[in-house]
Amino acid sequence: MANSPKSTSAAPVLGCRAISKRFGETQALSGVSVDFRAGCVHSVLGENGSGKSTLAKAVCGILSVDEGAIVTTEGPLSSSAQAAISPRMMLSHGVAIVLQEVLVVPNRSVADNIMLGQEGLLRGRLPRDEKNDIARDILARLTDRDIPMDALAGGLPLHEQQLIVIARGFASRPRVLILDESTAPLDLADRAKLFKALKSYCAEGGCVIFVSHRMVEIIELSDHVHIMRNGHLIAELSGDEITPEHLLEHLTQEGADA
Amino acid sequence: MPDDITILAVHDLQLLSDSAPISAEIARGAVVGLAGLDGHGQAEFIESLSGMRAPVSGGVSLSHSEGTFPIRNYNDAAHAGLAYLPSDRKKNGIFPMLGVDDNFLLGNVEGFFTQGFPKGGWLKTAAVDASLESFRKDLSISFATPKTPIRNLSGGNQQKVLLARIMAANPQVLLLNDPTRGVDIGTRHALYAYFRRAVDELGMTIVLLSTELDELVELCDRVFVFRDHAVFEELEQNELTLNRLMQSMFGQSAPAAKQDGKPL
Amino acid sequence: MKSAISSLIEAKFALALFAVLATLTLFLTPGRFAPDALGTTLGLVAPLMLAAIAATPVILAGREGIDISIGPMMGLISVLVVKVLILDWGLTSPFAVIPFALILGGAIGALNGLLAVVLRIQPIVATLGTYLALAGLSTWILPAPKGPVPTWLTWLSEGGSILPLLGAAVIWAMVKRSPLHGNIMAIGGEDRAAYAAGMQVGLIRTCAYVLGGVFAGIAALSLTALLGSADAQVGPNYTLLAIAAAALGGISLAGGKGGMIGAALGAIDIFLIQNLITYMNASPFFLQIAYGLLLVVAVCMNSEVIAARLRSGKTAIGAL
Amino acid sequence: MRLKKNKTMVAYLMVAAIFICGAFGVEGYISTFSIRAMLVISALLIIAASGQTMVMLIGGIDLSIPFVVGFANVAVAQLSSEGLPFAVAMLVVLVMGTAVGALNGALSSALKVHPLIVTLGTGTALLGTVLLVTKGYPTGSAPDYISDFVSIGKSFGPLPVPALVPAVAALALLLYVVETKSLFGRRLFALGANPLAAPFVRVSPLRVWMVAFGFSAFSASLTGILLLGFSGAAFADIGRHYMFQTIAAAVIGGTALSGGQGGIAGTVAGAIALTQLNTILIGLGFDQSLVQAFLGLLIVAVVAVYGRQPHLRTAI
Repeated sequence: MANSPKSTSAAPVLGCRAISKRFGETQALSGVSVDFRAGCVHSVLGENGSGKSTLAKAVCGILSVDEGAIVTTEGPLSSSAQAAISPRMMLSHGVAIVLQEVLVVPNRSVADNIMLGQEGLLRGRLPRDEKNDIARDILARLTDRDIPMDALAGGLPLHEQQLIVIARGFASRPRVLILDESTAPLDLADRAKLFKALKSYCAEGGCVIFVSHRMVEIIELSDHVHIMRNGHLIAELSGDEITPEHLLEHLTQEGADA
Repeated sequence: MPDDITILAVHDLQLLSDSAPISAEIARGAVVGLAGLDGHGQAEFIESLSGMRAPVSGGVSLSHSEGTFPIRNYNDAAHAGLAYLPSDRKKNGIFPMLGVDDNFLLGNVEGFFTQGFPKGGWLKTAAVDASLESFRKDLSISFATPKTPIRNLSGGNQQKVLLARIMAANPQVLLLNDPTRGVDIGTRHALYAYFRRAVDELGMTIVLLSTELDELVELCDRVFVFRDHAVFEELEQNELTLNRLMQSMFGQSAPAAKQDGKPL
Repeated sequence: MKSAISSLIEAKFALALFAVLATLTLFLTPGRFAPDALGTTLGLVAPLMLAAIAATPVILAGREGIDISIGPMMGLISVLVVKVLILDWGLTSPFAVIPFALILGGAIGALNGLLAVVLRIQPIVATLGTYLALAGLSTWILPAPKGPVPTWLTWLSEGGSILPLLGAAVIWAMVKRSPLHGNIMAIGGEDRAAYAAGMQVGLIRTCAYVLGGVFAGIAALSLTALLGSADAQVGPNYTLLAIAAAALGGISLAGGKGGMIGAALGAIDIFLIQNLITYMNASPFFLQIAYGLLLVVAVCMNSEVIAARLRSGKTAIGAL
Repeated sequence: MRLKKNKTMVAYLMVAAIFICGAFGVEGYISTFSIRAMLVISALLIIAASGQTMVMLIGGIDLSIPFVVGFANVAVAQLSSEGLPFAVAMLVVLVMGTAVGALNGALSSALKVHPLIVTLGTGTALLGTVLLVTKGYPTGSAPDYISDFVSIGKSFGPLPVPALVPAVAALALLLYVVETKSLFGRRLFALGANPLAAPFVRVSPLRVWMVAFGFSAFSASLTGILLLGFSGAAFADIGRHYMFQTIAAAVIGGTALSGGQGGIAGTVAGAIALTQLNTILIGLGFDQSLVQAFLGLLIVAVVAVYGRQPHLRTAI
């Protein structure tokens, strides 16, 4: 619960300027502007369908936005860059995502899954032992479980697959790590260890965007909380303001209006 | 309010070969909740009730005015008067490129298609349109025309169409697997009101699995809390609070609370 | 080595079948395996093995990927090598012919990749279109079979028949030493994960088509060597055989599962059956029946449903 | 956008446009004989392609069609030449064909193996069996009533076309009604649109797959029998072109291989368009092989315009 009021002075490492996104008749995001800062855990809280996942997918490059701009440390992406946006492009700006759905490549080893995308297209294959060592180190930060590096990922239980997928997020050494509802299958011990890892990652200057609807986790982890409803960003709380009462107040108050 | 007549009976149902058997009797007109941390067996339990999953041992039966029906598979369940709303709307619910009407009409094959051998199996378009229209009003579903592909609707409206689908057969028991996931709060309250009306006015019985604890507290007469693929605790309405539910889900039972021993 | 062994285990059905067929062949027609006939034997089976290998990378890359234009592609390359390169331009040197065939194969593969990946046409429809286009083009260019071919090329179906196979093996070994193999298997297994992890899914998939085309180029040379001429009508027959061999070799059409060794083994199995049935003097139609049934049995034996049922002993979902 | 929504309409507009091009560009194109011939050829293709369409609606594909066409062609001739009344021979062949089709559906659905491989295997085996029995030299021919039914020169009542053409029109209409207005039709589309959701509305995938593949083999068998009347003598390879033409007709008509979209109405247009194009190109003096190449490119172009798959990012 140590919500030291981390400064808003830290430089933003990622942001959105008035972004909007529409799917058919659904306005998933409307005019969302937000800055994510180095060294902080930013949580995005909201009901299901409030636009949190869409926001996460927009800033990590999976979705392109209809209006507005994504801002990286090098300034706003140009409109041509925005049209051709991809997770690969955002990774080059240091943004990695752990998706809501637990996606492992079933017939590849644990190490291959953790190091997915870390090798080049035609060159730069890592020898197996080296790959296993790197992957093992990353995973050891997240869990005390001993998951064999050569096991096929598809045969593991869901919570171990989830840990592999989170480890994959760390593998590219991102400046910003997005976790989209990524804690559901984890048990309490793994969850505690993960939170510790996230905090130490922030202490080293990383930025975490934690998308969730679990209030308890958000209160434990966050420096800033962004509350969403119906595609709008309706409130932002920082430091000591992050209490169950405040959060509930914002969630329900706006709900009555909508 | 629940009657004292049992409509749905669960006999020594085992979800895993090494998990404790579950027995329960659900009264007509009851709203029974299923809670638990993800992966503790509540999802498998509601799937077993629906006949979609074969339990390791034991079984389920439905009793009403027309007799007692063992539920061995999903077809049995539908014939006996059970209706199941699956949890993952996108994966197991909608037919994305088909119209709202097509997504709706397979819910009541007996009512929307002619029956009997020589002329059976043809669509009664007028009956479908009338029924869909009445559900559109009842549930205030918003869509342009019945032919609009369902993927163009918002999540809440898609869920309402799926609810209309299972309500169309006028079932005795509704099995709802996380019915408000991905649904905005306004729609959510409309759905709660609709569930209440289904129980109070239509005399239905509801089994509700939910990951939203407030929903269980608000709607249920009784909640089964699952741990390790068995019922860890049954909470009655008078002891149903957010805290109590949460404690129970994490495995802390409150022995004092069980003392009243009120019959169902 | 270790990965070769695990590939063999994946192709368990093809391997078991191979053991049975090889034993029968050794007893009944030992001549096939006599040292001095081995080159010719290999020359007979090499085009099918290479066609199966050519069909494999695209299937491995997933998303219902399949290249049914492999057969006509072999046909067109063969036709262009003989008609244009050798007869019209008089270039008969292996240093002209071999690069020409490989580059042409890669280019046609790239075209298929463009249609399936960039234009996002379902692979089976896209390659059906190129199947018809390539087959039509070959027949138009060369309505009747034409030869001859240089002696070094015919030698590739006799004493030197191992060389095209070795060439394919060397290319595949290079692919396996590079990250490309892992990349193809990863996008074949779960392309959404790969995409979110920043992998160039489209480019990798296109590479798989190009790779398949290069193998088809080698297959075309092997086929031209065997025929001693170019024949536009022969190529298209290889498509279905190649896909059958790959399926027999345990390569799942769902992607991400299987390897070259399985495909090659599947092709050898088909050849051995053909050989045995010919030896027994049975009707060629019997071969057709055996081959059809074998294909159905093989694909059923490789079914995940059966594997899962054998593992768990019972089904989880109550059937309707 | 509009174009995407009404692929069937586009297919019919294409038919009209091609007809106009042909009328102006090819001499004799609008002669009675030419139109009659195109109608008969289209009608035969429509029968075979109607089965392919139904299979594609549930996300399958049937590669056994050319083999089943050949099987029916040879088997019905052989059986009738051995003394079986032609009508009985026809019945036997249709039942056998349908049974093999149902087996295709059952294996693919129950074992979750790709129908491409299964249909290829069963088709090959089926044709091999009949060739083994006839030793590759089938005898027998079609009775007059079958020849009259399909022959281009015959007429049906006041219509200047053989009975085949109105019969196929009726068949297509019946299939259209089944697709849109019957329980089976709705289940077909539901299963194609989302196979994982179908069991929850009590659609049995196994049963639907068996019926659809059974129908596909039935329609292929029927085509094979009718082709005997068209060509006179039995020929095992007679169905060769139907492998790709059935798929092409369905695809041009707007039926997606991924299932849940399209239907017989589009396939009728697709088959007519294909037949017209073939006639025009040959009329313009193109070599048969170039016509084939052109049709290949056409399929790609048509699908590139309105049948593209969604980008991967939409699946996440």
